[in-house]
Amino acid sequence: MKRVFLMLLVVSLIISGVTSVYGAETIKVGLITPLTGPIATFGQSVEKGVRMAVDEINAKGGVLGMKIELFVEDNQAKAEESANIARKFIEQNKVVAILGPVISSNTLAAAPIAQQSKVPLLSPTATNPRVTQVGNYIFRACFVDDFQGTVMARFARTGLGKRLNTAAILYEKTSDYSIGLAKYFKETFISLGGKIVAEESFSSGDQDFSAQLTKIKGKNPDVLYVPSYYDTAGLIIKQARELGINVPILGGDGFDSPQLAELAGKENLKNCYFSGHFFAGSKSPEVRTFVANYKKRYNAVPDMLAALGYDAVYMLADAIKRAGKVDRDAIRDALANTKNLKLVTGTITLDENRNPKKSAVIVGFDSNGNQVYKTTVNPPKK
Amino acid sequence: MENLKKFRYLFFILGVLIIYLVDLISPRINPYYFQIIIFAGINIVLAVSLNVINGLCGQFSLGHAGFMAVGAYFSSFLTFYYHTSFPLALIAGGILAGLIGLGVGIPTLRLRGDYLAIATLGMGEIIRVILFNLDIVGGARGFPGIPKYTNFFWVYLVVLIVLVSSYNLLKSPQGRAILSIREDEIASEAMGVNTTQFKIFAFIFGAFWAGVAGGLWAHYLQFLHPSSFTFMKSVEVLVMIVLGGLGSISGVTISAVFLTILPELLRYVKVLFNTTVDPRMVIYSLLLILTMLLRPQGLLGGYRRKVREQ
Amino acid sequence: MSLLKLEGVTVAFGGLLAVSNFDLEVNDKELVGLIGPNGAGKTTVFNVITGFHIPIRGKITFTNINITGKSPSYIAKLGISRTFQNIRLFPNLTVLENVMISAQLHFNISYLHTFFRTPLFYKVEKSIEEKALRSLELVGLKGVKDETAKNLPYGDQRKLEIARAIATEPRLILLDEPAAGMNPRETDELMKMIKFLRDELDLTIILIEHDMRVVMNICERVVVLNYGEIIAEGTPNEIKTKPEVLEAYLGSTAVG
Amino acid sequence: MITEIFQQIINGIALGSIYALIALGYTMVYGILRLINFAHGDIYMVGAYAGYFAIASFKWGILPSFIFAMLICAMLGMSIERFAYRPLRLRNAPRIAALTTAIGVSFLLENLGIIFWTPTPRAFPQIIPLKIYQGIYERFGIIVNNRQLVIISVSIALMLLLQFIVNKTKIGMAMRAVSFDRETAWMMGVNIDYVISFTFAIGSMLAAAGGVLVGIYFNRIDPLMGVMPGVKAFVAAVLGGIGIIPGAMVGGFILGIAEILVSAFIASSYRDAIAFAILIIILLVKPSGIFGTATREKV
Repeated sequence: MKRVFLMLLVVSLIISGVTSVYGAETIKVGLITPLTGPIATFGQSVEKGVRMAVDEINAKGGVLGMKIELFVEDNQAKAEESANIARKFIEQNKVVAILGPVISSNTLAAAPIAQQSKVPLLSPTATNPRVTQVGNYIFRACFVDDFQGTVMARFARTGLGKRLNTAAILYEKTSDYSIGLAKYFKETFISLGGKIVAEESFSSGDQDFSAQLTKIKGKNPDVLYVPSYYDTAGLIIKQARELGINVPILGGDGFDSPQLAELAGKENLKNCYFSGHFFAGSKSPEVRTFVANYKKRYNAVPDMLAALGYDAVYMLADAIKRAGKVDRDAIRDALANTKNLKLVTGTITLDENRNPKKSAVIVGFDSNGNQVYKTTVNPPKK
Repeated sequence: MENLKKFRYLFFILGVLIIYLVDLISPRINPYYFQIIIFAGINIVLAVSLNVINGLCGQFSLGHAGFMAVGAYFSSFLTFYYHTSFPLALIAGGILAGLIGLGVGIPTLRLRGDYLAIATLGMGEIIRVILFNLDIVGGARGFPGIPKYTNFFWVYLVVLIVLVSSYNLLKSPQGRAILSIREDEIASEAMGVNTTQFKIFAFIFGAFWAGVAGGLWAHYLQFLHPSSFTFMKSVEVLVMIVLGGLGSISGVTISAVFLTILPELLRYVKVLFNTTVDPRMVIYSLLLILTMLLRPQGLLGGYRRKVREQ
Repeated sequence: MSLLKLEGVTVAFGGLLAVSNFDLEVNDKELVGLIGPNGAGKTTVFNVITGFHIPIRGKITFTNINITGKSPSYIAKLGISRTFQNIRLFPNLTVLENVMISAQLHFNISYLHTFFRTPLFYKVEKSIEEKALRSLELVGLKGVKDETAKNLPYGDQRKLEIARAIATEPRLILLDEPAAGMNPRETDELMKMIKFLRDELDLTIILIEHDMRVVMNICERVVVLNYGEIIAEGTPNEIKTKPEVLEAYLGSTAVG
Repeated sequence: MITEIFQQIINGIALGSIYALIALGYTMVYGILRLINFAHGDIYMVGAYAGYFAIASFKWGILPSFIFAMLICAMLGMSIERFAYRPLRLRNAPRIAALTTAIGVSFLLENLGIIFWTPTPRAFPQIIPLKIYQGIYERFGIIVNNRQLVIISVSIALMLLLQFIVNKTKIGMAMRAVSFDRETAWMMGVNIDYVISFTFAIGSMLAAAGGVLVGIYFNRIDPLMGVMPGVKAFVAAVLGGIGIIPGAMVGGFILGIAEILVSAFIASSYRDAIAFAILIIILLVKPSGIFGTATREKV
């Protein structure tokens, strides 16, 4: 056994030696993402977006004349793995910045390490407000929970023609994202004079929502808010419609995937709306080239996780360009000063808390389940 | 041998001293390696404690993650809200985990092996569902901002204590009683061993140290989330003791260290084969099956007490 | 004086009476044989005495203490020890450890002493070991004390079970087919040993045995069981002549 | 309120019949081998994928797809038994070893699923068009759809078929003999390996049927879909009395209804805890389950 162990050690030393020689003139970036485990599907989407962006940038000659060298590690959605990978990236691979982890509960385990080591960490998708509160080296590319929750509550009250007075919420008790969106939706909806008549929850991996939906149906709400990712939201929408809940169903950017229509059934998406970062059918050149290239490369329509992963790379590349050198502190400063950067998921400006201010689009569906642009909501000007 | 016995306390103090000295130079260790060393220590505590339940006593617990969660959350709760001193919080977390072990153990230990496994699995899941609903420790949003108290000294002090106490337990009347339950519960009863009492003791002992390990883990990561304590986590510890050789304390210790390092080494496998697919979990599960089929006494455990052969 | 007394003991498994209305009185230092065809309920009697089965009716007293429905470990502590028909050793432990487990029955040492390895701990360990070694010496297994139990030859495993049973310092010992699988020479040794246990260690012994040579040679009284009921009782010579005993045995062989 | 309770009970029966479908296979394997086949839930997942490929890629009809999925899983189940469990059984390995192997097989199937089929959930083709029968029961305000009726009736039919096989056929008799006492069965000339292999085949076919039905019912399959239903189906099997075929059915229904009622009338966030709470209570009060008779360990 000892011999095997030694052999592995030697092999690993050789490999790490090789990579460090090879990596002399590249910009090293690490991506922490769950490629296996319970949320592998989200992690793989992010990875696809990131890889595509890196390849695009490198094909155009890289940044500051250097190519981006991407390290990808699977954290299996585990906290301790996220911490281990962050350390490995910083100490072994000597990355200048870390992308990821994908979900907030992983990001909160990796962020303190990045902060202590003064390495910029940019999460494409962690929405919990506390993530960027860890320190000034921690950034994100997505909305914070409160913005989306608020936007949809406003939309429910005023955006659907008539004023909707009563709302029901069905959220995922085990998801940080879902709880956050539900919380801010509820607060705003009440402050706008509406009433929450039912608040139900479910756990990750559940497939049957009949109990919660039957209960909600009994309360006769005017609108149902389902802040969840498409994989479950699809099932919920389908089961709600089958139980005869025909009121509008609203959701967050987690709805944004071509899978939603397949899982929910096209006809059931009538009267569903979500707040998203971008509208895939938009005429903006960034969106159009992104969607076209993604389709060409992966033979699939991108979801919002892929788009956010893609944008996070461009945010970082932009910061490195402005910093003018590959230096962690300089990149951090440049990243903090990101302003009016036009990307796929909107025009990004980071606020003083390193959270992006960008506009949200509200998207509906036509009778074939295709996305239809509804309106754009700009971030509140403070 | 007789001479060594006289110096047993001296050896312990020497061990503590060495740990203290290593702790002093720990800032010079590469932080990545250092972190692996810390996790290895915590895994030793987890594996050695589960080994007392599964390996020595022959009961099949799949609830180790649950006990770990209780210790992690309770000790963090104490240090975060009440600024309790770290060792005290660790012990408190361990005691609460032990109490829950007692509460679960008394009724369920009457059950036979596989029923016990599924009952403890259920208990772990119930603990997790409760944690998801406990807002004071963050619920599903997680528990951030836990002070960073865990260092080399505390981790390896606990490792030392858990190893010494397991060895002392093994070679003692109580340890033999526990082993006899694994070997043949009915014969054990007939020889006057109060099997229920010793099973519960083994269960509490295991739960206590799992709780302490949870506390160390929490105060290292500074962040807790209920999803860290799934059934998967229990299985990870199970793999450690199976690979190390059920019942062999030294084997289990080596395999805990080995299995902490292995995933890090396997990261390079991906580079070698240039795949984007992460094969680690497949390798892991194959390792588990093949060990059971080819070397049921464990890959690393080369000692006398091995798997019971019926 | 009666040491053990069973009055109207009845054991049922899912409606089937394994032992019904069983009365037995065993006096101090007696050597009683319990015989009967397969499935007659002999082992069930042992199991009900040692607490592994709880009778649905009846009462068991040992040294004037009611032990009906008490746990096996409690009964063992009171002074009843046993061996098993299908050997139940602690297979992966050493011969010495096997016996030490029962030898430690009457020693009490707290976990504190164990964990801190106090001088008292070593003293107690030493006494346990010495006691275990004495039991091993009695059955002649002292030489193989460091062998793993499962590696012993069959006859030695039977002996080890006896050594383990006497190490609890019982007053009553129940031997369940101790001669099964032994060759005639081993059986002779065994009979000598059983006699020795009774005469020198003052043990009371109940014996289940199919080997009639053993029963007839050493038992003072024989109880014959069939279908859970006593069909005959008496000295070995009395039993031999009773027709119902013969019938029970012949009947059972006819069925197979 | 009454309407809601009725509707919830119907929801519970529909959910329960899914658990029952998986539990039938579980209970059979456990009844004969005394092994918690942790991989059973993952065989169910493979069955769902086999059905998916048959319908979506090969464009087969519903019946051929069903048979295809069942055959694939029967082979899978038999090979798992042959290569992972049988060597342990022949060596008389302790239960802990068999259980650990079962866990290993379960993880292997899940992770191979993630690698080969990607973790992205797939929408199952809607091969049975949805019909909602609102009109008939509208007076009570209850809604039932044809898929619920299909899943309930199929699970009952399979249970009856299984009962028939076990009680009326020769192989069924051999299965019962092996379950009762493996050694005696062997001495009486029963080919143990064959019977166990057959049991795995039947159990896995049931799992495959469950997988395809659930695919149609929920319209979503993914590589980890078997984890939770697998564990819960085991709870259902224990609840009804492990090894007892009608027991698995009833256990499934009770569990389904209990879960639904808890999330409807107590707190939906404690829904997952209820299955395990029921399990622990049953194990304490009557470990042999509702229909089981107490067994004792041989001394």
